[in-house]
Amino acid sequence: MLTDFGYILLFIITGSLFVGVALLVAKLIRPDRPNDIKLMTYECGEIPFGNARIQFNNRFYIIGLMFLIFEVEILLLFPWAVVFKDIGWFAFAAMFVFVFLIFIGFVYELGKGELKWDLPAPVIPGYAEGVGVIENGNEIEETAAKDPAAVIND
Amino acid sequence: MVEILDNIDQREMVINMGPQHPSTHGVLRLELVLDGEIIKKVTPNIGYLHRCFEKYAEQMDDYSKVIPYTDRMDYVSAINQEHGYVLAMERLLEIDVPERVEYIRVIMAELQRIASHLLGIGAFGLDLGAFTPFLYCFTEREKILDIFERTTGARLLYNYMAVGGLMKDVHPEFKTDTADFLKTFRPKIKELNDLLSYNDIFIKRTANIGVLPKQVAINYGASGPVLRGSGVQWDLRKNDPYSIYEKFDFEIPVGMGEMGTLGDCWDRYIVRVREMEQSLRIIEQALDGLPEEGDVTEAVPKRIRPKNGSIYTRSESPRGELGYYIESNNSASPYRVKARAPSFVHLGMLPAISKGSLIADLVAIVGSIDIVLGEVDR
Amino acid sequence: MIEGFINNLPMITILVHAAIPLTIILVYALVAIWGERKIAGFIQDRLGPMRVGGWHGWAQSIADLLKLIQKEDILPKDASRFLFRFAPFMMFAASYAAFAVIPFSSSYIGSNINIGVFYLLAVTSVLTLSVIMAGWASNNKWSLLGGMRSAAQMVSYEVPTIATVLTVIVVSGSLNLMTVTEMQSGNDILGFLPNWFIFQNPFLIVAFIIFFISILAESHRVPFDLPESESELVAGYQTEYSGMRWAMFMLAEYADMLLLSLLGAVLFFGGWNSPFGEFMGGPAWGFFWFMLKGLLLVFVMMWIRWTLPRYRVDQLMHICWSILIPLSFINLVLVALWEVIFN
Amino acid sequence: MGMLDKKYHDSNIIIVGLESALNWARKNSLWYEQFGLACCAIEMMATAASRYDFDRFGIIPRSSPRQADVMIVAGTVTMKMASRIERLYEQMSEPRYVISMGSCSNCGGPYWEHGYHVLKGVDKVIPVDVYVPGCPPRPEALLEGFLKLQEKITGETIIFKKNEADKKPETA
Amino acid sequence: MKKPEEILEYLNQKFGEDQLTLERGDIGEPWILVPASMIRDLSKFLRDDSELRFDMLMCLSGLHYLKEEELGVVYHLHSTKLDHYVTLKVRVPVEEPEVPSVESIWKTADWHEREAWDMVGVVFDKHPNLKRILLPDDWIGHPLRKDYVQQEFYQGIPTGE
Repeated sequence: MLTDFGYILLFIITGSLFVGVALLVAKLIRPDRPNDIKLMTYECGEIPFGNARIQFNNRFYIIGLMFLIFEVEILLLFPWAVVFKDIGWFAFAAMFVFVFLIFIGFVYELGKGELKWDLPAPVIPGYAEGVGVIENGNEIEETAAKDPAAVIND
Repeated sequence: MVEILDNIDQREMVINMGPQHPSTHGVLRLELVLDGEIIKKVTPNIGYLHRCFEKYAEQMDDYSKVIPYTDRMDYVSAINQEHGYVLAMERLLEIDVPERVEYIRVIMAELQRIASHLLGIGAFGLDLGAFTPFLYCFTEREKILDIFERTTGARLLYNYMAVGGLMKDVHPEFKTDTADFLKTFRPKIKELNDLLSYNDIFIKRTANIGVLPKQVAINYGASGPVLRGSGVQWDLRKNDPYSIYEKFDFEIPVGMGEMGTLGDCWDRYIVRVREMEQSLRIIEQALDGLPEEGDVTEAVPKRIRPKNGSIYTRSESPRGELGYYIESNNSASPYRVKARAPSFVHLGMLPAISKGSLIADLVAIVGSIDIVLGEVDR
Repeated sequence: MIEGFINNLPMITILVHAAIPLTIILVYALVAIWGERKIAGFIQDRLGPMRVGGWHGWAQSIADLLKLIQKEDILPKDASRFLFRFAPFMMFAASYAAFAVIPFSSSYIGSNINIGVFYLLAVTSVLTLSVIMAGWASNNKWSLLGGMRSAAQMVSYEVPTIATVLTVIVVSGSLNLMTVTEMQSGNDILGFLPNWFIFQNPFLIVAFIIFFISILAESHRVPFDLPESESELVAGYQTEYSGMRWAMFMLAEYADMLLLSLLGAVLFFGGWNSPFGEFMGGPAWGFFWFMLKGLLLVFVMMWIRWTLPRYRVDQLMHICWSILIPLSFINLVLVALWEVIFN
Repeated sequence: MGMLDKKYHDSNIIIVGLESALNWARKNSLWYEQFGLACCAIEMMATAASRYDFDRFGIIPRSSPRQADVMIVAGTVTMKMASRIERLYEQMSEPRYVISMGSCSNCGGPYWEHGYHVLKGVDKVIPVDVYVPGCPPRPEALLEGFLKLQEKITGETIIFKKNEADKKPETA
Repeated sequence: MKKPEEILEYLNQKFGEDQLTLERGDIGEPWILVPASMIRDLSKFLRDDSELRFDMLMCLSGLHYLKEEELGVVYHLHSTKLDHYVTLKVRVPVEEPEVPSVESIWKTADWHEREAWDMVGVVFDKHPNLKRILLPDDWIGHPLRKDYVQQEFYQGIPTGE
């Protein structure tokens, strides 16, 4: 008597009900003796300093943007995929144009190097005769010259 | 720590890869300044396992009582630590040691080198997420520990060598046991290579990471597999031969930069794997040359009272050049014993070679320089 | 009292109807955790759990579960209280809601909605949210890093997953998982092969490989288990969780693994259709075949976990954005082309 | 205030049954905190490896103290490390146990005389349940320590007894 | 392959006769006694001179001589290219234990000098961050001094039995 989506709501309720019951039973049984050292955040045995909630920088924004483009693309392809069998060549041609356009944007994006995630720019220590080991500061400029996206512009 | 906090802008995070961390090979604290996941600055903090070895050496009332404490410095390769100290004392007192003792010492030292490398390689694989090679290496290592246990009675810290000889002779089936081990171990190295060394993900995670150029390695005083990984042909057993190492022929494997730039993590790793094969060759030749008779405790002096003077002797421990600087002032207890530990020097290099890498790379670099904290903090 | 019982009988059947997948997941989770430790033991030539409860330690996961109930549940002082508590709810509820559309056998499916696949993919993307919430809420640097990594990973790997699922929809022509399975019954490809989709179109084999790699990443399995990588981030986004709350994350992770394997079994290996056509066909046998295929995929995931090391974050993203996504779109075009030409 | 915090006066059949079940579960899934201090840590790893397999008893390593039940203090506890050990012990979730492995953490071991920086026994800082002698103790000794801890856990009760013996450390 | 005596003559030509003396104990190897002020430019010369090329500082250890009330620092140098060794020793009175730092010449000296400061109390000036490396920062005294008395409590934890 429940509609199909009613069952889905029922599933969601039973899922969270199960978690609720499990945690409730645990709450009844488990000991609960908080003290302030125990409630301190764990940081490998040290007292944590500085706050943990820093704003993560912009590489996430680029990934989010790229994800959005592809998600919308696939969203539009879903209805096409369902009826593809009945229409045939015309559907294939329409899809091909659509996917090809976005593919060009994607290839451009790949070329520009925007998707190079958290690329490490290791600073290799140099050695100069008569000076000894120099912490090679200008290494970062050299890598920047070669591949601008490689180094995160802070 | 406070000064770090003032001058970091909001986007950088200061994090403690602290004393309790799955991949710091013991109690080592690394203070990382991170931007996202890229490391801006690493400051190692040691001393969590400082067990006052040098103070103990000065308080002991006999030179040979220091030997159990040298075991506990680098507890993964205890025989090599004793070997270094005993060589220093014998050079100080100008004792020459019977042939059979030298051969037994070389065989035990090379077996211990294989066991120590097995642990180093296993832990390195574990840091990168490969759990199974760690257990395969431990299975092989247990076989070596069986041989040690039958000879010395202990699994990890032996107190087996004495100044001028050995505590006791080897057990009767020593030669057959070691020969069996050699036969079964050789194919295992090939299996380890297939599983880990030439695994594509492993190569991606270790090539071009933690690059240590040749000159920088020398200036930082690197030694052992870390120096050889950077392409320097330097092994104390060959270049400054002590004991009877010049009798055996073996090569020194050197990093060639096969998988990336010369001196990266993969080079240091593959030098250790190839070094195990060379140690097998040494043991084989030493087993053939082992003289049958000869009392191992004949040259052990009853009382050691060296006149005043000082000596610095170096030996090749699995982690690098292990040096003992001993100063004596003609009394029964040593005036000053300074142990130059290779891991202490290699950890000093960590900030220089890991700037600008990710946390995952830092874990690989710490694994590749293969430090033992007992030796770092002494 | 008895009348009350009779006229709300359908209510009981509905509740039982909704609880069947729950029992399947719980039994599967207990067996899978014990199985993973036995498989790990087998691969590393050691024994794995032996002592607990008799033969080969079969009661090991029950002991773990009962112990976790007794463990204290620490809520760190400067964690944000509501989000910290809500993350396990959301994670398990989302992955359990996705089980509604999985056709366990020809006679049982949670709810036979006609946009089954679409709904399932929508719900699994909620998992990403709950992992980020857990990472951010516990106000711990390690969990923040774990949460951020999982944000990047799960978001990026959804694109190839959905693209490969799309290739199957192109061949099947319907989103309803029950009809997708029914279309794969009978075996008349080359005479003996069951006409599962993986045999119907050669490019679907490529699609399955891409699909398998991306569900490895979606359910944080090695070599993509960066969010809770043991050796780098202590315990990733689960660092601050303890006791039963952490057990919920563990359960949700195993349930998610089973969910995506079952999805793979439905789309590529013909759900509850038996490989021998009508020979072992009935609904009961259907359930057996379906679980067998799902558990085989889960076994392969466990097998990979104990052999391969772990990727780094930027290599992970490189694989996804530079290899898997272009490949999956080209594969989509080729599958469509093949469909148009041949049938 | 969970059930495990309270002490019940009347020991009827339900309480005894539940208590033995809970003890059985706690006994059979002891997860130890994965961190080692010194040479004993190498022996702990050898026990976790294939020959002396910990996993047979349901003992697996957990890297975060929040999910660990047993803290194995494997190695020498120095002064600098003592405060960290105390904090790590405090941050473990409640039904927790400590196995002091090796004579260094039992009583300072070989470093008791002139070790100015060595803490003479970890029980000066945290309560210890089982002491495992040896330097380093053999893997079998550590397993024996775990069996002794399991015996101790089966003995724990939530029923109030007149002569309530508090946690008396046991030597393995 | 130079002997310590030849190295000493070579240095004497460069740095003048009276500065450096070669000393030898009853047993063991000889060492060159160097006045504290000269140590840095002597080391720079030892490293960069084409004849000597001492590019590796093997070990740097701090000592405390109770009878002579002096602190000693011993440098063991080695040349990987020309393969010869030399040992330098610097002795400074306990009251003002000032020794110039050689950290800028050999990078490995950074941690060795911090350890010498931590253990024996030799102050190396112009060292980038001369802090305790092995002991906690609020530890009292330098343990390897012969007259070191161990503190009873450290942060409330008894150091004795």
